[in-house]
Amino acid sequence: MVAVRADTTFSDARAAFFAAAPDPLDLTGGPAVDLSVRIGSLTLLTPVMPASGCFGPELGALIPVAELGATVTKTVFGSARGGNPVHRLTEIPAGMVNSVGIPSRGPAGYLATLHPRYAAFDVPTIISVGGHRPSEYAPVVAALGENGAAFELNVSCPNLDRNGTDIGSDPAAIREVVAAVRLVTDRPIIVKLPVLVASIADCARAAEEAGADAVCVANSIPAMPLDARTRRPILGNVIGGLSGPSIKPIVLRLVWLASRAVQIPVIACGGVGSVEDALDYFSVGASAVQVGTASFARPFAAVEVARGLRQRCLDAGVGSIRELLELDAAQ
Amino acid sequence: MVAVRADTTFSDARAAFFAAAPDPLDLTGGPAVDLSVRIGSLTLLTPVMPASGCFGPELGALIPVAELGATVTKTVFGSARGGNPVHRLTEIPAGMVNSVGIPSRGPAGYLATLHPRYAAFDVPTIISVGGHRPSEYAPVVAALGENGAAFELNVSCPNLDRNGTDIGSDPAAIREVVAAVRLVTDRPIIVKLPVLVASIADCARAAEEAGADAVCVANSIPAMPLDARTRRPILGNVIGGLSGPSIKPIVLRLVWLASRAVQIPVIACGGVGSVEDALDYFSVGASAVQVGTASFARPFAAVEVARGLRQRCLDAGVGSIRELLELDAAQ
Amino acid sequence: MLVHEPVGERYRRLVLASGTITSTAQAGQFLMITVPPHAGDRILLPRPMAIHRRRPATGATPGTIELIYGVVGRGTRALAAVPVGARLQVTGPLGRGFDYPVGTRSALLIGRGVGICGVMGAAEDAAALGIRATMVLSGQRPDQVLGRADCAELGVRTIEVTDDDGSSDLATLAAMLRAEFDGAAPERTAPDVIMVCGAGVLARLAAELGAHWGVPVQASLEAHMACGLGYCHGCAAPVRTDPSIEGPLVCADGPVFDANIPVV
Amino acid sequence: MLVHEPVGERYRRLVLASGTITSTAQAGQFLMITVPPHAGDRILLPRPMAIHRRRPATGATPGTIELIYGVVGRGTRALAAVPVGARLQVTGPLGRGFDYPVGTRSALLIGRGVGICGVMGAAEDAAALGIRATMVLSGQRPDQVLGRADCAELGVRTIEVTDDDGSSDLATLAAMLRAEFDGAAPERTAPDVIMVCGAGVLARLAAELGAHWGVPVQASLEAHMACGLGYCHGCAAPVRTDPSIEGPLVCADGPVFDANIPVV
Ligand SMILES: Cc1cc2nc3c(=O)[nH]c(=O)nc-3n(C[C@H](O)[C@H](O)[C@H](O)COP(=O)(O)OP(=O)(O)OC[C@H]3O[C@@H](n4cnc5c(N)ncnc54)[C@H](O)[C@@H]3O)c2cc1C
Ligand SMILES: Cc1cc2nc3c(=O)[nH]c(=O)nc-3n(C[C@H](O)[C@H](O)[C@H](O)COP(=O)(O)OP(=O)(O)OC[C@H]3O[C@@H](n4cnc5c(N)ncnc54)[C@H](O)[C@@H]3O)c2cc1C
Ligand SMILES: Cc1cc2nc3c(=O)[nH]c(=O)nc-3n(C[C@H](O)[C@H](O)[C@H](O)COP(=O)(O)O)c2cc1C
Ligand SMILES: Cc1cc2nc3c(=O)[nH]c(=O)nc-3n(C[C@H](O)[C@H](O)[C@H](O)COP(=O)(O)O)c2cc1C
Ligand code: FES
Ligand code: FES
Repeated sequence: MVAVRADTTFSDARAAFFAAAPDPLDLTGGPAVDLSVRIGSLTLLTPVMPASGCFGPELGALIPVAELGATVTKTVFGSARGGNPVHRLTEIPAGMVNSVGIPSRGPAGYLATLHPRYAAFDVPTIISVGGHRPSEYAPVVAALGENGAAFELNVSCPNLDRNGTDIGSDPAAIREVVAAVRLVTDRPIIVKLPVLVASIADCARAAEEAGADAVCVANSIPAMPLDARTRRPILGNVIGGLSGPSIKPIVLRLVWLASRAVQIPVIACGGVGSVEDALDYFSVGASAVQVGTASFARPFAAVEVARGLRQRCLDAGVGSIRELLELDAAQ
Repeated sequence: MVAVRADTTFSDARAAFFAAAPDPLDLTGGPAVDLSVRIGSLTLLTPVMPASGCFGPELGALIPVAELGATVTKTVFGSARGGNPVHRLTEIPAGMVNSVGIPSRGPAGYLATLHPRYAAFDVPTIISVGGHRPSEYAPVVAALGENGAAFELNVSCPNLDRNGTDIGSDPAAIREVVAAVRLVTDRPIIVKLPVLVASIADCARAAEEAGADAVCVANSIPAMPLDARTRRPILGNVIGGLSGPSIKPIVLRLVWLASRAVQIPVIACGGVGSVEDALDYFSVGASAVQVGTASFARPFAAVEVARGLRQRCLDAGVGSIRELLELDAAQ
Repeated sequence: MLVHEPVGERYRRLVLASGTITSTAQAGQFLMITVPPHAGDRILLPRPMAIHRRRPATGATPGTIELIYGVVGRGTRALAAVPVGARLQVTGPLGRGFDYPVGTRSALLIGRGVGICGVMGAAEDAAALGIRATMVLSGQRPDQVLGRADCAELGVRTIEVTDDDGSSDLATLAAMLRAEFDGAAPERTAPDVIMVCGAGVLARLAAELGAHWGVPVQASLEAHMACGLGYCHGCAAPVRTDPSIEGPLVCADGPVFDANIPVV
Repeated sequence: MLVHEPVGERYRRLVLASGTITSTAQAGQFLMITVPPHAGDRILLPRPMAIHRRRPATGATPGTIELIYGVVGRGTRALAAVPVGARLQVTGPLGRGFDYPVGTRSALLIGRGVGICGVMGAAEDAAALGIRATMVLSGQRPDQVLGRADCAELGVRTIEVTDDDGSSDLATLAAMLRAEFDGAAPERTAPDVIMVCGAGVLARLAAELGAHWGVPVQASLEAHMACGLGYCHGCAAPVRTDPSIEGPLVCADGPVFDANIPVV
């Protein structure tokens, strides 16, 4: 038994960088650049935000969070969960695999301990919500009430009503989740879809038809890393989610298909670490991007992407990302 | 218009290697090693074979095909197909993406031109069969008759009866395909499943219940590589299948799940290039492996895997791969 | 990066100039080191490393920190290729370190291999606070025992044990330490606190000795990490807890824990 | 690998010892080169490269083949790092090469950039067969024009054109070649065959000239390749064909095709 010290956590003030922060953006002169994007009734000033689980209020001590379009919380479940056994993550070539298992203190715990720290940032808080059955989402959203500027429904969770296949791989279950959540909130609803689905178009359409304001494509890809020496699973949970650069070509296709299938905005998530990655996703139809794995090695990554998009527009003398892409395509 | 020269093809005799071929196996002494594996009524002497589309009779001039458990043909469709526009393939870090599109001359064309060259090898020919609708498979298998030692049903094909989602992502469609094929052949049936499915267990069980003798897990993963400079799709078909080392952690999980879901053998396919890769798959439940992408750079790859498995058993003084893995696990 | 040199066959010493970290870091805290891309191989996750030594600024010489790490996998191999003079992105100091209970007069410190770096800060503090510290340096072979020179510099007494001569064997070591500290002379009585870093068995040894002498034990634990800041929840401590409640995180609640027997 | 050296800023020359390939390779054939892993980066697909020169064995000196390649992407970058003396795995010679029609007395060869390597074998054959060959060497800048020394060694007349002075411009070049070969003197009459390797526009130029003079054109085409042997079906030639019938494969049916106007 370990006697853990009282409820202290990491003290933000202690964090410091050796490396100089990227230079602030030169905003003198040039045309007005408008990078804003609408997710239902919510307007984000820039189409760049963190990916769920890859951001925490602790980062406020390191990076200018206000330069992001929004923050996105780690997924909140209805009941308290402890998370998975160790190891919970590892790195493989061009990717990481995590089986954190989404520890959660439930909505009350989130509101008491974490939300105040999110609310202190000058950007909207998108609260990620999870569930083990389609019926579990709406109560969580209702309990979070007006605290979320928007809700991202993480449907990459095994559906215990349907022998454990992901809720998000079943268009009917997606419809059920979104319709129920729509009844308890006026705030924008984003549905975050999994990769392993028979038809991403069908899943995105199910979300749109049931009243979602955006889809996020996609989550990490289930994978099973083995220890090269012992041939045993590295992760305590055996299986984890693969994220990072190696999933980008797979997710690019999904974003392309989803954005042809629905009218609502598609938020791309998968291997974004640079402006180039973001522009690749915009060029296949995304309206915004989320930065996940890249933030661990470079906490500035998301801010760099946001600044870089603006700088590219300024350099090209255009006012929006659409114009930037049109210019590129014309060349 | 190009006037293509008459129907000549590559002359095998011209192929030559700079590099010395791997040393032949030392078979003197030691216990009898039995690597054989049964796929229904068919016994393969070694559990290593090429992946469909990554082998051709042309390789007979380069490698000792007889050391493989079987050959596997490129997928044969019922009607002639021309294949996709250029570019049809490209390489990205840790993977290749191909959109060959499965050109095919139909069963008659296959039997007339290709099959005699396969039949000349001293190992069973597994004929891969495709279709655009569940109903299209059985006629092809019937037309190929006794020529296939076994049939591998490539169900990673868009189902034109069901608005283009893959046949193999729909357990009902898998059942329909397998049941129909079962009626026209007594030869072993292998169902080759796609990666992007809601539940690989459900798909594998559907194949087993409908009478398949094995499942092959899995095919390449649909992806969309973009040109880094122009941001345009590299492939003429926009989308292609990602294969090679980067898909292995994803496919390992699928093989693990599939082999827990069914009694029939699971053939692993995805990123196998070495004995280590093969043993990883065996350790999560595979009964055999297929070697695809690795053969392009190293035509000897599959033979090396087969020889390496035998050598490992000899070195460890055991008679089978199961014993080898038990020994490893005990350490 | 001021120094980057091999230490024996398996380790590398890294000295970084950083006034801030040197002046604020507590004993037992760690850094997250972003590994620069190395010949086409991109390392995605930063690597956690203990702060082995803090050398404050003196006059014009800037403050430095010293790390020692083992080259074990892709990340540390790529790190080992970074040339002296390069700028390294480092986040820290992070985590909760070792803390001498008020009134501590003597301490037993225990480390093995690179784990010695995790507890060296406590030796520095002991020297500064006038605490009588004894440090057990364990390793496979004598040439793999780190920290000898550091302890000499700090005036900390050392007990070296190795696998080679069997002295690092758990039972042998336990018996030796009991014999050492079960005496009557002031310098032979039980230490006031035990601080340990290293493999699970060493932590268990420390816990046993702590129970035997009735003194507190502080143990530094390891876990795979992504963020190092407490938000990714990847670094669960290897301890058993109620499955519906999240257990402690090594990066934010540790790496140093007040421990009796950490259940691995 | 006997020689591996830079040629100008963008190219590298590679000389391999191989009796077999040297003695059997036909003009215009190619090799598939397996690129060894380079500092953690594994290249999965072999890279197709034209055989620039075949130098048969003489006495004790073994036969060699020479390639020239441009460093353009991951694969050629990794290849450029292979040291002299290393063994390279190479499959070939592959494909259908250039073939002088019976009775050919004169030939016009056209290449641009590394495409010059694709057609250099035809210059070697011309020299050996006593065919009067003229070779157009096109490039961006004079220092990027390959094959000058090779043609001099083979006694093949060259016409150099570059983007720098505008002489490589398609219309300019077409006019120049017509002027050159529309004459009456034997060495000023139309060639008996045109052989071309390079970008689509050059092939179109060759087709136009071929139609103008009424002589056959052989064009070497490129495609992304995986197997090089005809079984992966990845290297469809960039030509329009009936969508239900597979068109020609560059590796097995080419790379050299009898062409009028290849529709790219
Ligand atoms: C708080 C703390 C302090 C540490 N201090 C030191 C030190 O001073 N000197 C030293 O040599 N090592 C130290 N380590 C261990 C060091 O972080 C690992 O050796 C290193 O991460 C291995 O990376 P790799 O890529 O070379 O190994 P790989 O095995 O290739 O790494 C694969 C993945 O597993 C993780 N991993 C592997 N081993 C460990 C480990 N032991 N601890 C944490 N993560 C691991 C890696 O970070 C990576 O994500 C410390 C670890 C922690 C948690
Ligand atoms: C028959 C034939 C003969 C050739 N001879 C020569 C030669 O003598 N000298 C020379 O410099 N180049 C030659 N090439 C082109 C050469 O193969 C490419 O430049 C090379 O493959 C680029 O690889 P990369 O990884 O550096 O480029 P990348 O662009 O990173 O390659 C990505 C992928 O595209 C393929 N690819 C990219 N460009 C080409 C291309 N032009 N042709 C074929 N595949 C391509 C690569 O093989 C790889 O699969 C020849 C091509 C063919 C088909
Ligand atoms: C450590 C870690 C924790 C994550 N936690 C969550 C989570 O709680 N909820 C969720 O929807 N996605 C979670 N994800 C998935 C990410 O939000 C993202 O979808 C995925 O990592 C792909 O993006 P990336 O390639 O940019 O990392 C997590 C990812 C990582 C790496
Ligand atoms: C060029 C190429 C062509 C392929 N053609 C087929 C095919 O015709 N039928 C099929 O079922 N799979 C085909 N595949 C998929 C492979 O059989 C295999 O499932 C996939 O490449 C994953 O294995 P790997 O990582 O070992 O390459 C093809 C793959 C490649 C690279
Ligand atoms: S490493 Fe992220 S929470 Fe500890
Ligand atoms: S490269 Fe494989 S068929 Fe031509």
